[in-house]
Amino acid sequence: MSLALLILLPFGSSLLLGMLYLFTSLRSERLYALIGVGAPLLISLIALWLGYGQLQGAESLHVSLFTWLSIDALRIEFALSFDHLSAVMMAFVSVIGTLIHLFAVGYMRGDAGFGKFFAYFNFFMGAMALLVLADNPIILFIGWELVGLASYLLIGFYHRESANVTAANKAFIANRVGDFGFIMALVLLFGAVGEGGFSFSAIEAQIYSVDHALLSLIGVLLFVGAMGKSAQIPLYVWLPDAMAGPTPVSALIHAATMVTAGVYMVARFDFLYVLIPAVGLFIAVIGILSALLSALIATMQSDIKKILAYSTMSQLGYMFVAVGLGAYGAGIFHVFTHAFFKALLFMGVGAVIIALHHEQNIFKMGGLRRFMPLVFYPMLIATLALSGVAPFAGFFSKDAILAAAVASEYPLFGVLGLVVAFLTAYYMMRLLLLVFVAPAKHRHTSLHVSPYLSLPLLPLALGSAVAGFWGMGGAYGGGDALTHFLSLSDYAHHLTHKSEYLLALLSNLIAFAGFALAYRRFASGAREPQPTALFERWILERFYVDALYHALLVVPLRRISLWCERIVDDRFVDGTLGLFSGGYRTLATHFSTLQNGNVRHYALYFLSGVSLLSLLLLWRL
Amino acid sequence: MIYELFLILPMMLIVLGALMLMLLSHREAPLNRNMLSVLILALAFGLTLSRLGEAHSVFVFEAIFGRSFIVDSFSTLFDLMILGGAMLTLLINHDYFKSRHYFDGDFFALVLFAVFGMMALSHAHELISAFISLEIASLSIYALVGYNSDNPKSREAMMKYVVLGSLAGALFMLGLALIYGATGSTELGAIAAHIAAHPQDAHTMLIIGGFFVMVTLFFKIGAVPFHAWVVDVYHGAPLPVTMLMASTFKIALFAVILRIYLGDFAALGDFWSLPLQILCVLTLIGGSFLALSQSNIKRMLAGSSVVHAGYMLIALNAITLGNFNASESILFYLMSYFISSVGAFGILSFLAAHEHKQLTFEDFKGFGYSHPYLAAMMSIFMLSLAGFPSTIGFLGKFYIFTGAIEAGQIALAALGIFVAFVSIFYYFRLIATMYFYDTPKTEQHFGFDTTTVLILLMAILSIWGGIGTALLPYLPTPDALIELSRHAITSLD
Amino acid sequence: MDTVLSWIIFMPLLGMALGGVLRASLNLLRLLAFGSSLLVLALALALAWHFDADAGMQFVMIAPWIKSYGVTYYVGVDAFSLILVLIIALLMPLLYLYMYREARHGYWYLMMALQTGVMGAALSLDLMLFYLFWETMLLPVFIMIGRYGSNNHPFYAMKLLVMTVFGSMAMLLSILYMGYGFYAEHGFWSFALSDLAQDSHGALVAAGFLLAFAIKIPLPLFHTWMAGSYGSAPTPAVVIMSSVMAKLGAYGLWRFGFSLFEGSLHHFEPYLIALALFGLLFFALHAVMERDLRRMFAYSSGSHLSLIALGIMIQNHYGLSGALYLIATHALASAGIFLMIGLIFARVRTLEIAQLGGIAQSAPKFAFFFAFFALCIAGVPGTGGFVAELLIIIGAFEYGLATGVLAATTILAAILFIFWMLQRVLFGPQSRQTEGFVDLGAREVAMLAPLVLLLLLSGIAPNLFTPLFEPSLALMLGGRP
Amino acid sequence: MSPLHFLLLGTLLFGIGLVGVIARRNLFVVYMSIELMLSAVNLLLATFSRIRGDEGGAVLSLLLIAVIAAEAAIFLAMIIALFRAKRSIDAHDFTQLSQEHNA
Repeated sequence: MSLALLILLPFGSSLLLGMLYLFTSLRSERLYALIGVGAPLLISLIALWLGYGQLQGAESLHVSLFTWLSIDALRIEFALSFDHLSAVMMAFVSVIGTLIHLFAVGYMRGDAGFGKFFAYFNFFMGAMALLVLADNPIILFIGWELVGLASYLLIGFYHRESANVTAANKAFIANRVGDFGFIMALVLLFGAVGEGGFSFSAIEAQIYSVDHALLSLIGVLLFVGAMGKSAQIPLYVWLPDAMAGPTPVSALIHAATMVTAGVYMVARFDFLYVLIPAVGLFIAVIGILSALLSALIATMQSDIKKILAYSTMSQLGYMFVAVGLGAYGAGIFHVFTHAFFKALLFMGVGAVIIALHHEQNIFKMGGLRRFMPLVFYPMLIATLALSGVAPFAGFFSKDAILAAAVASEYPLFGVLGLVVAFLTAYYMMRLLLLVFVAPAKHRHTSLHVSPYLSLPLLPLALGSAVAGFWGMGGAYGGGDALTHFLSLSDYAHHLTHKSEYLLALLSNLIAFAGFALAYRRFASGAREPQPTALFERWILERFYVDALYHALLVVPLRRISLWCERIVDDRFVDGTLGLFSGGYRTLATHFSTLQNGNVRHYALYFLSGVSLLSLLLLWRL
Repeated sequence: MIYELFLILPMMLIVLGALMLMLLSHREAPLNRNMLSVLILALAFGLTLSRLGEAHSVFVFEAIFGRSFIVDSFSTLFDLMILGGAMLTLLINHDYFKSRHYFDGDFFALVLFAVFGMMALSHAHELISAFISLEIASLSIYALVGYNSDNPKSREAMMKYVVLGSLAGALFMLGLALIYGATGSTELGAIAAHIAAHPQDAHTMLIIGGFFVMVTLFFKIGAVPFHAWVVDVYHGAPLPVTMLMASTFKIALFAVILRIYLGDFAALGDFWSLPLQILCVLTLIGGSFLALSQSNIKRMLAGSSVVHAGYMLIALNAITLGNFNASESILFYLMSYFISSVGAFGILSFLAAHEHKQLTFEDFKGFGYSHPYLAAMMSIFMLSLAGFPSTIGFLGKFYIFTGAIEAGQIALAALGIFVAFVSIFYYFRLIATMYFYDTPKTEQHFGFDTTTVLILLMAILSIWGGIGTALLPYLPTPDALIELSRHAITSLD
Repeated sequence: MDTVLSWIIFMPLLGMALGGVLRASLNLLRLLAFGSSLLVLALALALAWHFDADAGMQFVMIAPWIKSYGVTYYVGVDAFSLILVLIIALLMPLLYLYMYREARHGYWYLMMALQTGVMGAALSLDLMLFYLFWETMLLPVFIMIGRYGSNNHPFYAMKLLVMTVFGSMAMLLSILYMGYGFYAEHGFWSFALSDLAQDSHGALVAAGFLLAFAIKIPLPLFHTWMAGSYGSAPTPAVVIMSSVMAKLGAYGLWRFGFSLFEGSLHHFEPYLIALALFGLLFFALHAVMERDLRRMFAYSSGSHLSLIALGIMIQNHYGLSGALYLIATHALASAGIFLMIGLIFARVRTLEIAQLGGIAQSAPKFAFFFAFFALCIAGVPGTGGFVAELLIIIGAFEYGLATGVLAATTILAAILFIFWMLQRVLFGPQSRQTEGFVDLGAREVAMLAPLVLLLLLSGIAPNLFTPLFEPSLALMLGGRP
Repeated sequence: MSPLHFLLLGTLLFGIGLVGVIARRNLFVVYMSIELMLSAVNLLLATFSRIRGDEGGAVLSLLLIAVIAAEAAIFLAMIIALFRAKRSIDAHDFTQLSQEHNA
């Protein structure tokens, strides 16, 4: 029942908020905030309590609420399960979610859509909970799509600006393209094993009977879904644009939780991917390429949120490298730590944006450290964590991934991973320096930061600092506690302790190299980059991928659409019909001109008819 | 003797009535001649009605006339239809007669003579008597068509009808002569006997003669390519006359056609079917061509009457191929066509009486709003003529097509259905015109008078004939009509 | 009890006749319309309550009509027709609610006549009776488009009429031919479905029926009447056309395709499936650049109807149940969206998408409902549309891999245009026309809320509804090889 | 002079009449052509009667003459009426009812 509450509470409060907003004239922010923050607070308490139970070794929970659908062999229970994986996910989603809700109270203050925002936000929490708790792929897919819907609604929250809505559309469409693959994978999977039940455990039990080629296809298609949701090549284009939404949205959905759903899903299907390492390799390749690409782009961006967005995408790439190479524990570990520091970064950035009245260009900022230390120091911690500086949270998780990569048959992943780490350190420090350290461009007189905005940063800063210890590898005296707790079917190789130390040293050095480079270039301020080199321009223009998509997909689509109307409908179908009806009418007109009023002609028709017919008769005789 | 006299009493009544009206024609008597003629027709109708349902087949005054006149249940049914049709035609034009000055006693006398001719036609059991009856009817109608001699259109219509009609009459006589030459008799029974007695013969002369006779009859019903007069004459004739021609006269013509086909030429069916099929195709398509391209409602209805003749030719063709059931479908179709066309013409006449319109499609714009009730009824008649289900016209077509399929004529049935589809264009054009356009005119009051009540009756009959079911006890269903027809047909065997 | 179906069919006609005889005032007319439709709704709900999902035809009533040709008044209900009956019964009161302020008497009369027509077509089991209703239901729509429509409406009314009548004429020929075939075989006439289903019928006969249904549904290449008539018809007519009449086409495909042409349908199967798959994307592509909102959703309907046709034609359990489910949910969703489009038109007098925009700013309730229906059409989970699409995709994959992949594009089809449309209609800056767009009133919310609730319920707990038809499907599919 | 010759003559006359109806514009001549056809038929009837040795045919022709007379009356009356109105009995002058004037 408590599991059901995890879903019912946020959905219920979302419904309540929505009804209040739509059908009453009640606009008390306090009421909306109370309901809106209360629900996630409650579920995080429940989740933590349940998660604690799991830590203590309780049986994983399964509850079937009702039969969702039962057609022939397709029997889908509306069932939830709370095992170790969902416990980890649920715990950090709900806790970080609650903090961001709290943050949003400050961020959204005074907005006319305050109530609507929390309705959407709670809706997202419900959908995310559904995704995480789902006991079978269909219910998971429902949650999966609903988080996408929530994301769409929230990106387009400021819908007065058409560009925001375009971004929202882009997000939903890219997600839907991924879902196209996802649902095909599910249906194929159902076709293969569905007869014997379709819950995850039932699938796992039968998975060995599935043909390998089909299994690979399913694996790839599932990953296509993850590409959309987790912004990997080639479906990543929506994520930077998604920053059009309010910053809490970016923090919660497009950094900490929803975008990691792809990783979660792959981990959820670990029993499947274990059987098809080739597909895993494909995932890892996509992951590392995405990481590299986005890290490169991030180094040239000037929009503060977009830098973080590309950074998110880059980190997601890491995670996919991990799960692709079979280090599921490491992947989820990074999901877990990343949630803390990335949420923190976004919230900090949100506070900055609010303070600067919605200025988002880092080159127009500067010197904010003095004004908002409560924002700066947490962000510094988060930056260090993200850059993988020991002993912050990111170090351990990233190190686990790099170790798995180096130990794999393809150490190139490790090398590229280090390159990405360097770029990460560089662009993060660049951001931090330009915003907080570099000389201010304007004179700020008073920059007020509401406690709603700054206080939630502190627990997250703490998390960014220490969350890594939970999953600390054996080399550092930890016991891979998280990985063991998750007990996923890891098959990644392990490094010796010695090489692991070497790797850690190397990665820290690289991070500091990145910091140093950034410091040299940006510590004393810089102007917006004017790209000179071809490569730089490419990076700045994000490799022209958006333009390419527009030219290859959108334009032909519109052409075809017009073509359907003008050629197929008007010329072909109606043209053919018109030919017949017009022909008939023309014949009719010609026939009627015989009706010229002259009686002698009439007699002629008469008699020619008679003679022709009598000739026919005579011939027949 | 007395019994036989009783049998022909209705016809005698009509003739006497006609003569009486002629005598009264030049009196300035304050006499409603229309009602008088209706009364006479009603009397005859009543007398005939009393015989409905009893099976009989009597050659009247065989000693004098030979076997040239027969009174049987077939002719009784047709008499009823003709009398009823004429009666309704006169009644429904009540307003129209009052609105035009030229309808004097002679007009009604001529109508009665025409009716007499038609009745005689349905009784004719001999080609000469058939011809004479036909001429009586035709000559009266010639005169009626040109009755309004002040109207150039009316005169011209008469001219065309007379010239072409006489030409057709000459062909009939030629055919008659040839048949006489071949068989030595013109009595239908004797001809049939002759065919039966000489099964090996080619019967060339007989077939050619019969063909000429049929051509004349097809001319009168307006089959393509003998149709050219139809549109012009229907257009030029005064409305009541058009109605008479389109409905009642056609009924009488089919009486004699059926009698000839079912009795006489049945044995020669093989020869008939091919020319008949050609005629059928030509008539259906040509008729739809004609109807499609008209902008005057009267001409459109005239064109479409050609199509309706085509439908009945489908059934006739089925008969020649041995499906004698199809004759019932012709009877039913005649009734259904009669009901809906009289209704439609009735509305035209009502309008002509009250508004002196040209009666083009343009004139009907917004009719649905100036005359909502009449427009609704007009729509019903159009639907019925188009053969839309839930109207009597649909059942008529249903029987015809089923009969054709039964006779193996699927192609003809398909063509018929196709032409019915084409007819959507011109019938629904009128409905569309009535309802889809606004009119500056305000809604006219719908009052009950003879004309409107009869139009309403026709509308109700159209619907009842289409959907009247056995669910409503005590009401006869369309089945009753078909039973009646079947009963009548049996007397021909 | 056996007359209940007749009451359901003829109640509105009775109301109409009463109104005509009494020369009803507007208020009385409204009362008659609401009264008859609510009675029908009550009867339909009672029918559903007493419906036995495990039995076949129920509440059958047979009465002779044209004895000489064995034509009967023969009605009955099974799971499939029950769904249609419920949809019609539910939609009519909502439509009356929509046209509550309608002052033109003819409108009310036509709607009542229309209800009888569609209901009759959904329930008749005699082919001639079916044909009768099938044709007559067209008439009120024809007049409504021609009379109360907009945008070149007389032309489109005629086009609709001509194209659909062409199809039904082909069907008539087939019916007559089958009737005669039965007569030749058994020596007596009958047009009852159950009788005719005993014989096997050739492909040409089936073609007549298929043509009629393909035009009515419409499948691509038979569709050119659709956008125009939807675009120019008044809203209630559009709702009936898309939610009921088009579904009746699919119903016909099922009802007659499977019973009469079991042997010959396979000749057409690949073509129909190809056509349906083509239509799925073709109509969606069509909608992308459509400038008129109503025409856009006409194409959207077309896309979904192709999916329904696909579900029916693949003839397996999932496909059929998905098609049934989609029929119901799409009927509700498209009714909702077309009603709302009607509301837009009533408020701003234009449906040109370029002239709309920013509605969400001043009308949040409107935006919510509109977006909800649009998302439902896009098949977002949580709404019934998703369940149906999922089932059809499963069925299509069971039929064949390629079919499955193409069917799954339905996930993509709707998003091609729906989100861009939402952007241009609801969001962005307000246009001159939409400035001060009035939000939904209580009556309008009452009209849309039942649709929303049902759609949500059908998405969240589809198992509440599927047991209604699931057993009879199993029965039907169990009976075939 | 065998009866066959009379048959041929009758047919010929009928044919001449037919051609006359189509070829001549003057309505009076048209009328005369039709009369010619009718008379030809009468001749045929009489001949057939002779061939078959049966008076029936001759009687028939008498009956037909009566019909022809009635037709003549209406035809002539019509011609007079037409001439009075238009001072012409040319068939080509009467084409008001036609597709072109369709209104």
